[in-house]
Amino acid sequence: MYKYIIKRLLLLIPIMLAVSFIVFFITDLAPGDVVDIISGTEMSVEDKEKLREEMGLNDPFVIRYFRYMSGLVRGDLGISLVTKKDVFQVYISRLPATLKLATAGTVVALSIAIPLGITAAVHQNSWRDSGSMVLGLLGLSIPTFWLGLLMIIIFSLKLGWFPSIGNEGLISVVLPAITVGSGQAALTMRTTRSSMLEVIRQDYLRTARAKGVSEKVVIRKHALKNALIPILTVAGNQFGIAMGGAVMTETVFAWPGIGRLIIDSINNRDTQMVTGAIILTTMLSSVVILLIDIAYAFVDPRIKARYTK
Amino acid sequence: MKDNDLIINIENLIVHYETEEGTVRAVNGIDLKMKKKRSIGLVGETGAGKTTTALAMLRLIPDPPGVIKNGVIVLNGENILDKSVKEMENIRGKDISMIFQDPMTALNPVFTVGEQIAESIMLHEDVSKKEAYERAKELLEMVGISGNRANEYPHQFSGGMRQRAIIAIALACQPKVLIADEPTTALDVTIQAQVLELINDLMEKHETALLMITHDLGVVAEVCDEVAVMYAGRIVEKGSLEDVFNRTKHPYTEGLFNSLPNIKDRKAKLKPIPGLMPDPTNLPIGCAFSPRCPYANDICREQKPVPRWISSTHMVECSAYDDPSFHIARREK
Amino acid sequence: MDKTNVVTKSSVAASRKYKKNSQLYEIWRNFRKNKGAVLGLTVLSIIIITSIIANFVIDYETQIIRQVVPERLQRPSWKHPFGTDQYGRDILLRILYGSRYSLSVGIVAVMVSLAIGGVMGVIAGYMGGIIENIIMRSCDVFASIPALLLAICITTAFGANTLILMISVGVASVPAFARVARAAVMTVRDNEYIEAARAAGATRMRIMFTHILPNCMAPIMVQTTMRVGSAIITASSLSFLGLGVPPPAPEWGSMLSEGRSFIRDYSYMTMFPGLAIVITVLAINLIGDGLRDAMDPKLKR
Amino acid sequence: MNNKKALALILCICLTFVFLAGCSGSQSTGAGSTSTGSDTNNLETSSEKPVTEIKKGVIVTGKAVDVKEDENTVYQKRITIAPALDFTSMDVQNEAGGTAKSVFFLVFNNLVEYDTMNSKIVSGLAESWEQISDTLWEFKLRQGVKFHDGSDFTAKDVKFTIERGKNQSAAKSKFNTIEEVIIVDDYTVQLKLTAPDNDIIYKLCEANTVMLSSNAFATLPEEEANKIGTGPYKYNEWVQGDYLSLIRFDDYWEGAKKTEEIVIRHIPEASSRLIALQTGEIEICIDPPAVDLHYVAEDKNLVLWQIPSTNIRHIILNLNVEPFNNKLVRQAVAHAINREDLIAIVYEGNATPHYNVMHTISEFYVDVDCPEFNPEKAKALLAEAGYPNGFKTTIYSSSGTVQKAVASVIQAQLKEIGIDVEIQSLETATFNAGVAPGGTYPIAVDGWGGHTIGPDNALRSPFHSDGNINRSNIKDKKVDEMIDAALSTSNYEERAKIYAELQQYLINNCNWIPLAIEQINVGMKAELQGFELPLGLHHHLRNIYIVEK
Repeated sequence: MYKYIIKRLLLLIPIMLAVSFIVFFITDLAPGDVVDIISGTEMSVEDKEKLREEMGLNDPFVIRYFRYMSGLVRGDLGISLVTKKDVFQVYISRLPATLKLATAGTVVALSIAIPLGITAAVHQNSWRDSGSMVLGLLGLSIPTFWLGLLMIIIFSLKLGWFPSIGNEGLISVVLPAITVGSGQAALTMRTTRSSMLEVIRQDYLRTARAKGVSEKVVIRKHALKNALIPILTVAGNQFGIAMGGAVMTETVFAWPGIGRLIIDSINNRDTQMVTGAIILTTMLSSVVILLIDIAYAFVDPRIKARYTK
Repeated sequence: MKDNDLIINIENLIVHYETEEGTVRAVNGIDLKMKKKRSIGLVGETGAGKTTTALAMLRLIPDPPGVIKNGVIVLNGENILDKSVKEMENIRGKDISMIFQDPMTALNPVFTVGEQIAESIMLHEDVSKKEAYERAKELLEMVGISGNRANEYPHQFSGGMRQRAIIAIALACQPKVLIADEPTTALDVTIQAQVLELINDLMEKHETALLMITHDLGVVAEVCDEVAVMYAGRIVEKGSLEDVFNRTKHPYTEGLFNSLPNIKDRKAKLKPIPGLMPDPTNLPIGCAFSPRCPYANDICREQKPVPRWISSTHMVECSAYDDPSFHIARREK
Repeated sequence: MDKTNVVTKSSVAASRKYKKNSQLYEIWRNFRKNKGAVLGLTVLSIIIITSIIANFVIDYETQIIRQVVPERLQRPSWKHPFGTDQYGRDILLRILYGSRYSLSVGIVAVMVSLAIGGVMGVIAGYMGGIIENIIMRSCDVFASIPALLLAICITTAFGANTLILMISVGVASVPAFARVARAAVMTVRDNEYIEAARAAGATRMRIMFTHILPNCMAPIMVQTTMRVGSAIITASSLSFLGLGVPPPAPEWGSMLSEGRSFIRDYSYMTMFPGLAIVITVLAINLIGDGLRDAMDPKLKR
Repeated sequence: MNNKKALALILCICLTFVFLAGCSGSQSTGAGSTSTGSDTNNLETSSEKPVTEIKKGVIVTGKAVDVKEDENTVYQKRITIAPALDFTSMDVQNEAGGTAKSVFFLVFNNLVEYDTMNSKIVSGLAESWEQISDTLWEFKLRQGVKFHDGSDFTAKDVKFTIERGKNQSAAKSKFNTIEEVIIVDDYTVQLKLTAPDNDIIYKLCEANTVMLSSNAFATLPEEEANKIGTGPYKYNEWVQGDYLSLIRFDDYWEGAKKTEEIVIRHIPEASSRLIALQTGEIEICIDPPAVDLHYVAEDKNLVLWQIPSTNIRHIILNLNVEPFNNKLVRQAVAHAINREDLIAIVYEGNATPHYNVMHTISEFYVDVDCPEFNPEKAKALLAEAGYPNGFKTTIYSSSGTVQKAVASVIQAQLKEIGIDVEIQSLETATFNAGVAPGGTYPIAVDGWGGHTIGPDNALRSPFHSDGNINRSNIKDKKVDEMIDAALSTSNYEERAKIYAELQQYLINNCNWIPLAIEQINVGMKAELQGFELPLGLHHHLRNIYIVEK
């Protein structure tokens, strides 16, 4: 088992290097640079050039990239060009909010997707099937910020049940989680449905029924545990995506997440922060996906056998 | 001949599957009686409705599209077709239980064998989880597998061992009736014999009634006291082992025996039954076997044959016997 | 001996029935069984038809982009069934006319990702070995970059016009396509008929594109329909960030994002474009699901 | 039968949406269709809240609650403010962002400060000051002023701040006319200028010219030293992109303030910002959505300030780009613009049309005759210039909602006279890079608020040949001479005459077409006391407090 984990972690390093190169290159490719942002209207043209010189922005791309890499190899992600704060510190300060939202979002997604997916599979091709599919797909089809704004207006302004902004305590994560989760629910639901459809025909369910097990338990316990692996894979991927991708929700709910940090840094052409944040996010989501892979062994003994052999 | 050891009485059972392509008439009115410690062999080609009959006894026919149109299945005095879902759940596994054909897929791969046996016990007797697990170990010993393998997973068992585990599950709560749906077809011959012998011993010990569903006449000869031959959803011949094997009456049963290789006469040509099983969505009028029956006459092709009792135990459903002098080629032994 | 020919006649009839059931007809028959999918198809065809008709019936200059200040921000009324936006333009006409933008963005973007991702996936799946590793690892790298970031960088680098928007949205989902294509090819690659073709001396390219590609069209097709929906959503998110289709084009995503600061008093301004996106994406996804069920043999009842 | 059910299900889903969105909008008793009148405040306030114009153009709807204070009143511990732009950096002599400047005003002091309520310069760390000669100013410093690190404020801090500021990007343009800082004694300092600079006193009360602690820069790393000031509040905690917390500096030289903590919370979405004010999660909301101002106006426990901003919204015509090097074409564009419609659409009527390059708050502002809205004349001019059936061009704007809306309106209005305009709305960095002097953008939507640092900066930066933001690339010797002359003459009337002539000349040149003076809208809780007018984009929030009981 550990040999497998080490191999997967080692594989992460080349991916990190590749990601850092591509992100550094793309952010650098975009027109304008960080001096255009921080100079505002009060700096003369010569001052801007002098500032660019100081920040080494005029050096050719290759030198700047190697300067960045020399820091990266030592684990130093450098400082943000705009706020002069250490990239790693800023990332860590924004990480708890993102993890909280990603987890809550995935929980919401699963709690919508799994029941809907099961009903759709159990009543295949009936109206319940397409009905639950429609409900599930609604989440994917509704633009996030529209749903977010509606949630705020109804549940925090009109009814006052939840705070509309910020990240204090658990109740503040409810509305953003529903907004993020309903978006993710569609994909998880479709995977649940297809993997349940495959499991439903298996003989061991008939054996269970012949033992006198009630239909509900046959589906919830016997069938679901077998169908769990594809669901876990999708949930894992979506957790990774939610880490960096919940920009819309974070903007509408003023949620201090990584998504907005990345988008703001791109707008500010803060290449240090953008590259650093994306590398860390990629690492974190790969670790999460690796944990999910390991979790397979606990769900399906046949997979565990493959590791130990 | 009602006596106290009659456990199950099936009368005029009709089961249809309503699909887009048409109504599949799987079972068209069968009668069957099962008595304590007695085993009946239900024989017939695939698609004759054997499994459907078994599933009907457990009310496990998938409701869309399957429908039990008619008939009665009486289990210790009550018609189980009227039972509620809850009551059926108590019956399954306690009064009637079933073994399936392919052991490789009949066990849940993500639960240990012990857990799957214990589950059956806990469902029907309120015992603690630990106690049930101990009982499961005993059951494994009973079917010839060492108890401490209870915490292993199905993929760690061979085919034969899995079938034994399944038998252990089925007999966990000493059911009155055990239905075995082609339990040995997927196993190779040596294991097949061990499993059949195991079933026989357990039948004796627990005085359970056995319904052995198979298309293998050899298995029937070895295990069953009585035989019922099914064709296109009807029992065409029923009787004791001697009645059916030695005093075969129905042309279809004769066809079955003719398609068996004769060990003594190596050079004998096999005489398979010509044609195909009739399409269950539009069964021929008259006797369902008439298109393939060498003795079929006009009456057979127009009228449904009526069941006729040759002796107190031997029944055959074939209009050819209206003519008393009629007999089939297979001579009585 | 009429018995024997009775038997042969019924079997002949049966086989004729099956010849007609070519694979496409079989898929259609299953597809028709899925209620949602049929509904999706009807809704989508209505939308496509309206977008074609709108092209002739509505005049772009006067009715879509002309600003009429006195008619600003009017609630839905008989004169303007969907109300007017902050420039006084009729929202219903803009939605009807705008359907072409959203649909074309969705379809072209998916074609882009199909072309790049699909081909990469097939090559990776079939070639195996180092080539597969390189392609799949680079897909992992691309997948780890948030799709929106990719789209933003390409859009800002090359300027925000509709074509660039479509390409950047397409490029963002290339990794997903590559993975699906590879998985589909892997399942097909080990079948006997591929060995047979190879044994018959067919070149790698011939095998790849004549034998393998048609057989794994099913999952790729399904992935395509799914992606059209999310492509439209990504395009509307880009408009939210100010990088979408440039005004005054009535693309639903930009109408939505322009109307967002009016959401409290003039919610109809965001609601109708939002609903239009929801219904279109819903229809496309339902069709996608229907296709997947129809094509996936295991899922047939 | 199943099909009907599926259809019914989907219909009911759509209906729930209509209901959800409907009820979110139903509460609107608000503005309905706005009249195109150009009065600055067209909010029909149904509630009986008073509407007062406390200063020229500044309209306050509602009133702060009356409070009685004595020694045992309890003040609310924390006040949360949500500005439109995020706080970006603590680098006080380099950072030019609006929110950052508001924070610097809380954490630091200037030698002299601008009292926005009475619009005059008042004493800051300098108790008194006088102009000894054209190029020599003397400041008497206040005694007993402490920095946050406990060190005393003396003349050497003034010398250190100015000398360091000379090569810091934002502070440089304010200190560049100071040749030398002479320390007379610990609490007296003289500034020797390179040339007469009438605006120096304005420059010294700007956010980037606040006094730093030389002791802090000697002992701490630059990033920490930048945090040390003499102001009423100290930096407490900063989670970038989430909130910045400032806590009270107890031995502030004017006496500790009443509010213990001020939090600047970043809420990027305007609608969410306003809702947070209505739900009470924040105390002050800056720039709520223009269309939702009536929510603040009608809410009895909220107060709305509508303040004319120092920012003039305008469009730039690039003289380096065909056909805008032709003056007739530029004048045609000027005649095509209908400012009333633009304000109705972009600002819901909450802005005032503006016809001059100078801002009304400047003392040298004069009324000029600006090309009036006359499409026919515009077409005639175009024909005369050789473009009878117009031409195609592109208008660039940043991705802000106001800028994009202005671009859309200009596009439509120019279309009326035959000029086909394509819109490119880009993010800030790309826009700034493209529009910088020497850029190639034919038309650009821009805003200029340099008037707070005196009249010279107001005109030099955008119009002098080597002005910092000469984005229309004007290279006019006559204009350069006038700008330099106005700066150096010490005679007030002479200076006024030059500026008047310059304004009329620039307006005729039409390279920089003014459109409107925007409004800074601030919603706040009625309980909030001590709110003051902002100077330009940065707010004066030192004296805000709320009485709890």
